[in-house]
Amino acid sequence: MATTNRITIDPITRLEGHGKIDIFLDGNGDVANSYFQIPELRGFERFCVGRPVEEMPLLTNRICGVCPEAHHMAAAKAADAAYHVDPPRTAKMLRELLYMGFYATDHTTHFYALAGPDFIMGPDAPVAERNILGVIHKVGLEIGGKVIQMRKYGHTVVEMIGGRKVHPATAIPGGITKILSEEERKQIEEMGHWAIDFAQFTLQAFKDIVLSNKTYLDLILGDIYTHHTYYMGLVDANNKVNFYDGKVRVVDPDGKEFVKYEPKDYAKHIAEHVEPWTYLKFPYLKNVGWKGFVDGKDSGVYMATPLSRLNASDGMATPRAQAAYEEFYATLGGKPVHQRLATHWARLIELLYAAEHWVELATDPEITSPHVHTVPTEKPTEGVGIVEAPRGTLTHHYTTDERGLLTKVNLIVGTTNNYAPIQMSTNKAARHLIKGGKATEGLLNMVEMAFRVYDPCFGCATHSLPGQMPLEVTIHNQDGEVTEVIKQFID
Amino acid sequence: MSENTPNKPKIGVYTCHCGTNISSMVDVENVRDWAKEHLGSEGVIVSRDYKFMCSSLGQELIEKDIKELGLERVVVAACSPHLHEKTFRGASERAGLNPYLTEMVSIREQVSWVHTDKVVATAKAKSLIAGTVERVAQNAPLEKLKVPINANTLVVGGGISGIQAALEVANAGFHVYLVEREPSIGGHMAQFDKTFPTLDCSACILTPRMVEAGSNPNITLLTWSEVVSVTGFVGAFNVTIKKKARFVNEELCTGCGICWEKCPKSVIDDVYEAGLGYRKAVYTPFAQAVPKYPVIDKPNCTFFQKGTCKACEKFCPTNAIDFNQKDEYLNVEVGNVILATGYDLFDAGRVTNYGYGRLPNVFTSMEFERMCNASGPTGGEITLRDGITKPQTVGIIHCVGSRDKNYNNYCSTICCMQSLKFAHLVKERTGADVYEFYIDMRTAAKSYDEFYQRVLDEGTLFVRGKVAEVTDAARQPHEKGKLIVQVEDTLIGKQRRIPVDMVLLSIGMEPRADAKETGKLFGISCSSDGWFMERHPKLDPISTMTEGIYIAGCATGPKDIPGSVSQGAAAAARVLDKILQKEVELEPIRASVNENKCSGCRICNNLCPFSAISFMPELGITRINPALCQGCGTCVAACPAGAISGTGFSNEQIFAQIDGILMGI
Amino acid sequence: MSEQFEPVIVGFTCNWCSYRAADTAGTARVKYAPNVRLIRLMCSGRLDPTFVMKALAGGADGVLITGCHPGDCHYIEQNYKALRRFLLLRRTLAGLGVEPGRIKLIWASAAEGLKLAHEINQFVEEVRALGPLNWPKWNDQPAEIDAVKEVA
Amino acid sequence: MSNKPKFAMYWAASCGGCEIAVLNIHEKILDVDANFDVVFWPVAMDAKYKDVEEMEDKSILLTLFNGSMRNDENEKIAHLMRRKSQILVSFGSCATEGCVPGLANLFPVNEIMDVAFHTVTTDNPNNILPQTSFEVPEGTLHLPTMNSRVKTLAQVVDVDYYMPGCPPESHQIAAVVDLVIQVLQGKAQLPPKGSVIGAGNSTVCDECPRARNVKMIKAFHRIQEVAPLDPTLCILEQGVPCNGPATRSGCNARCPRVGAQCIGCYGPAEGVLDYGARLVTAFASVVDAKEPAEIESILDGIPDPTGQFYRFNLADSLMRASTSNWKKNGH
Repeated sequence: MATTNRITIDPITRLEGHGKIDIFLDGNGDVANSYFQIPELRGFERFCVGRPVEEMPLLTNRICGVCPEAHHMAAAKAADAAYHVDPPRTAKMLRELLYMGFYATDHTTHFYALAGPDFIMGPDAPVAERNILGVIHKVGLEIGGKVIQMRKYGHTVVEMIGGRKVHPATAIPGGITKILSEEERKQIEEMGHWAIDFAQFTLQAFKDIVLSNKTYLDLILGDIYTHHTYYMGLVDANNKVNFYDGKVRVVDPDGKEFVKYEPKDYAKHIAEHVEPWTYLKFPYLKNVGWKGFVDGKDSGVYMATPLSRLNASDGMATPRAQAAYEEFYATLGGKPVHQRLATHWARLIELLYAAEHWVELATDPEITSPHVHTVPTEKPTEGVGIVEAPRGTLTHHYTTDERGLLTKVNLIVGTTNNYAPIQMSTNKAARHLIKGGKATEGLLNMVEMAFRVYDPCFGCATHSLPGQMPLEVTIHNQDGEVTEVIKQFID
Repeated sequence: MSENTPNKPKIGVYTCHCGTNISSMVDVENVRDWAKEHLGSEGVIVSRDYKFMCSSLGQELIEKDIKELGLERVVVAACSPHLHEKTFRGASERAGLNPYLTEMVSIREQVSWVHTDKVVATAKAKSLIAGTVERVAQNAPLEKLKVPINANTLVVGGGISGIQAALEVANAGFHVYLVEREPSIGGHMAQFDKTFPTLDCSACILTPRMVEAGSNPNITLLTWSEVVSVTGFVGAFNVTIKKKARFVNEELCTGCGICWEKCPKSVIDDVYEAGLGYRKAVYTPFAQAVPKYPVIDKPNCTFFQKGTCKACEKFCPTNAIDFNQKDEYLNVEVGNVILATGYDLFDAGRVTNYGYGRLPNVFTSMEFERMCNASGPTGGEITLRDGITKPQTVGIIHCVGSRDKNYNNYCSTICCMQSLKFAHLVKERTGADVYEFYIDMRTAAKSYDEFYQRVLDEGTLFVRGKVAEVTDAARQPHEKGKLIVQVEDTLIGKQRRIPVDMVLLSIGMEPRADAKETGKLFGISCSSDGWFMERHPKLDPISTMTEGIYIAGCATGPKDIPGSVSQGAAAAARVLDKILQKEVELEPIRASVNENKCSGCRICNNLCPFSAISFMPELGITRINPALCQGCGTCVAACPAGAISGTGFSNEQIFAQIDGILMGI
Repeated sequence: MSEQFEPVIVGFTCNWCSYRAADTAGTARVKYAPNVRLIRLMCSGRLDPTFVMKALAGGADGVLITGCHPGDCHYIEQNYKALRRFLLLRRTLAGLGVEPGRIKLIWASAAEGLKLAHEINQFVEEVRALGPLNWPKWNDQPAEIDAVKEVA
Repeated sequence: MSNKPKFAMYWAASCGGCEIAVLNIHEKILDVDANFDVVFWPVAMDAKYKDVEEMEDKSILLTLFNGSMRNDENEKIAHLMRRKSQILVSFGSCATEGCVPGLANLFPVNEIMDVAFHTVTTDNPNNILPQTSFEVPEGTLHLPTMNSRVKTLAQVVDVDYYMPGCPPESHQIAAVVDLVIQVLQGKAQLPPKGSVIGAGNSTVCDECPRARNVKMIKAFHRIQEVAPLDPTLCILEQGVPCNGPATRSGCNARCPRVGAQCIGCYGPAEGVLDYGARLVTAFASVVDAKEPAEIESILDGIPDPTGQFYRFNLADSLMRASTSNWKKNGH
């Protein structure tokens, strides 16, 4: 192996401009530093100014086609707040029901199509097999069918309530435009029961395949994938995980509550750091401060993922999910869990919660009530809306003139929260794995796994692109000739 | 001849010098060469100029090129299309090219006549031509629409002009509805005593025509009536006429006159007698009225006001009086309309310094006409207000309300002759001295000036100057009890005070107070002075911009009797021409819906004032009735789906024209 | 004269009133500014906002729209429809940075040649005061085809 | 590699919704797999840019290209895919008309940057902005350059077909997939170049079940002022500006069916030159007033006409961008 002074882990999508990593090596070919760049910006904060606030649920949908539902909800809540209007209970439930359908779909997709392969096929399996088809072959077509079914069901709920599978259209200031019919409700309830079974089955599969496998367990608990940071998540009145509503709770690396704030106060607690080499900002805890890309109590870096949501809460609001929650911490040695790979497990617990809550909402007697909107009576001013996107706490903050036209917009989107941790994880994995300028496919996959736990959605983050990010490692010798090219996936 | 550019139609550009009208301000040769060079790529294969394109030689030039060069489009840069579009489209048609593939560019009215810098004007002409060249390439061949003509005609206004028009049409064997607002036809002419310059008795020459009109089987006479609504279009107008209640049954009434003899209520006659005389509450305006049936003047009728009387009813030998009569609404279908709605007289009271209404012995021309009339209030005696005293001196003031920027800028054309007529009558009947106060004498018509000479010879005194004031404030003894006319005699350059016993104000003509409303009703417009507007002031003075609507008489501007009569006849000739063609050709400028693209959104449904647009519920689309569509294009511009297209002014044509006009920029 | 800015203005006139007003002005030899190039429509109601945008995007500094006086429309009331469109169009263009003063709607009857000339002179001065619009000619595809080679 | 015709799907500046919409054709995906050799599809498979570059020109039969042209790299790929593809489809609203991010053309690009990096939560005392080329201690880092304005795909390369929608509805995608497969099997003909596929040629009202009458509006309302709307009656008639009348059909009027106004994501109808102009004229046509003052006060009910009419279409409109965008960008 030739020694090199620079490795560019470069998405094939480089020319799409969807994120790339530069790893710089020192003289010994050890990692000197690494940079994760986000090369695009679409400027919603600017061009939404002047638009009517009620359009934000529709406009900000277009930030991300992977999680438009999250933006739709955050925007609607921010607009409610701007108008000082409290939607009727039914409206809130319909929004949340739509959101559960979305969560179930999104988490399923991630686990089976994106993360699953690593565990089900194994980190060393050839790239060709490490994909959804490989998974289906291994666990059986019947399950592959279930996975597709789950995605279909989730989207059906989104479409029924939101009007469209992608970019829903019904949430407005003061409520929602859709009134649910009894037939629709029945159908949604049935699909919900199926979803619960599916979620439980998936958790079981995870235990059977992953937790029972010593290698994987060691991997999960290994230091490479461990960071001691703050954790953020939305919690309800009982500090249980909530995706749609509640207060933002942050726990410190020891698991103690650091702060719990109302959405409207977010700016007192969150600030964003700027680096000139990327189009994306690095959020951090204002009251701890920015100390760079480092771990620990003194660094304002925090994480906002399924794992952080579990860490930041006291449990799940539904029985089956609560049981899984307890098992989770029992197995991994108590709260908080710092091992990033455990995020996959946490995600499945959230999947179960989403399915359970789905049924709870679908069976609420008021869900089909025609009272789905409260007409705002006050002049609009300013409002903040926060929901949990699958990839992190999503904050929309609007200021309007008296006609409700936006004068200021601030967005802190899911993945952005995790930009610093992602940068740190890459760096750490690289430092561990790349020595003497040696990079192999296997080790590269290990680096890749460091990313994947965050399920980084650069559609949101960069307002650029979501989904998978194929990687390519080019290894140059000192004369700059390419000696080896390794291509792989990162999502 | 440059070669034709592929996939562009072969276009010929013809630029007119119009003598020097265009060429003096537009470098025509330069334009010609430029068109050949710079528009060759746009399809122009020939560009010519000619002294008078509209001349037969000019037209032949085009026809020749169409035939020999196979031109597919023609652009003529000359005067306004409103003048010669027909001419040049006709020429194309003769040469076998669809007329609608020929367009005009107005480089005379819009360029040479209104600009002062030849370079700039030439540049503008080029840009307009470029626009039309691009546009014409997008023109599609069109066929004129033909609609049958209803042979019935509506004539509005029963003055001499309307009567003439009605008779001409009726005598040709076609039916006419003659609508008059007053109880009788006759109009102003019926009020006059004599007519200038012949001094015929006005009534004597008018009455026969009135009777003729009243008795002609082809004329339905609708007096005491008004048009209230008009829909449809040339060939097929639908007109609603309000027949005001006469309270006299026309079937039974013999016009014997007993009712007005017996009627106890006298009313000052402001209309026919110009306020000098009286009539009864049941009346015919004058003895020779046509029709002979009286009307009951409801506001002044004792029965209607107090609930008792009914004298007329009691004495009527034929029980023709019917107090329960109601207004009737008639619906008639006509193919053409002639508007001869006449004029109003200027209100002399507005010129306060002439003292009309304040100084008793100041009279208006119409008052004087009635005074002279044997059947008038004074039985033809010319007297002061007291009705006895004969005037020794009479002053006649011209241009009252006319040629005066405080009132009307225009000349009423008849006042000079009318004043001369008055001078003659005064001399003839009283021997009084007569002064004519004039600004200019305008006696420009057949044997008018001779009459002027005659009045001069009769010894009438002419003072050239605009009268400043008429007053009874005497300064010298000889002015006592007189009206003093204060005037600057511009011929001797002196201020003069001329004491007279009687002053006659020669008041001018004004458009009818409701001319604008009438115009709206029939869809025609009025000039800034308020007279109905001609299609062309010189070449088409009796047509309007609205097909099938013609105008005649003083409704189009001040005129004397011969003028009004000829216009009535001319309008009738136009109508007859239309009727005899049996069908009328309409410009094929119409909108149509592409039913595959129409979504039935119904945005356009409220846009058509001609109700050409209708929604087809079963099909969920909208359709346009081409017979009703007038081609305004409002729906074309409104359709959010771009499903409506309009011939003649299509998007493609206008887009191309915009591109062409801005080509150089 | 030569150094001052000469705005290019496209005018849309109705066939019955304002176009004939231009004829009237011509026949009366009324002199007015040469900056306006008229396009004849049958009625101001035919005015499609697209025409105005095309003119402005195509290099015009201003657009004049003329119709019959309210209530005087040859087609009874279509000029009101033109008025509504004009008002909404002006708001929309303002959002794109086009000063409201660059598009003007005026009423001129066939008889008002003088008025039309006066209005044209006034509008030319107003647009002159606003200065050139110079909307960019968006060099789409064709101009960028070379880029292909560069990429290749 | 098999000798099946090659298929590619690519995203430029987009949100990923188009990819999700394609995945949502579910089982139809298998037809694609059965009939095509999927050579390039970043979201679904390991995409090898170099392989694409090494392909023969025109060797890809069909490329669905979504996303707008926000920076120089987007354009480079657009040119590459054009070269390599026989049929290039402008897929979705971003590629076809700029979509919502096209509203960025209302502002100068540097302002977009300034605002994004000076929000209330941004800690940026030294005014740091991203640099296209930046020296870090270890070396130089590069970022792509943003275009001065958002462009559509067709403004950058020659496009064969257009498929509108944000995102295109899955049933329409499935229909197009079917069509192409039928063409491959010689059972169908391709539509003429430049056609819009996967959509209707009328407007949304055509597919909208709501009852419509002659429209006369005395006041426009914003949806939150009047919701919930009468579910049986035309939304515009209820005073809420609905873009349906001017927006191309094909989505089956999904939004109106759930009580929301159409926001216009399918763009203009067949043959329309400027989408916004159609809405200006449509909305003005239903205003029931004659006095300028009254008309103006009714129009006040549409607080953001420019945004309302060009929400998805600005980058493809006649004007393309606002003066503040292009003047600052040195035109």
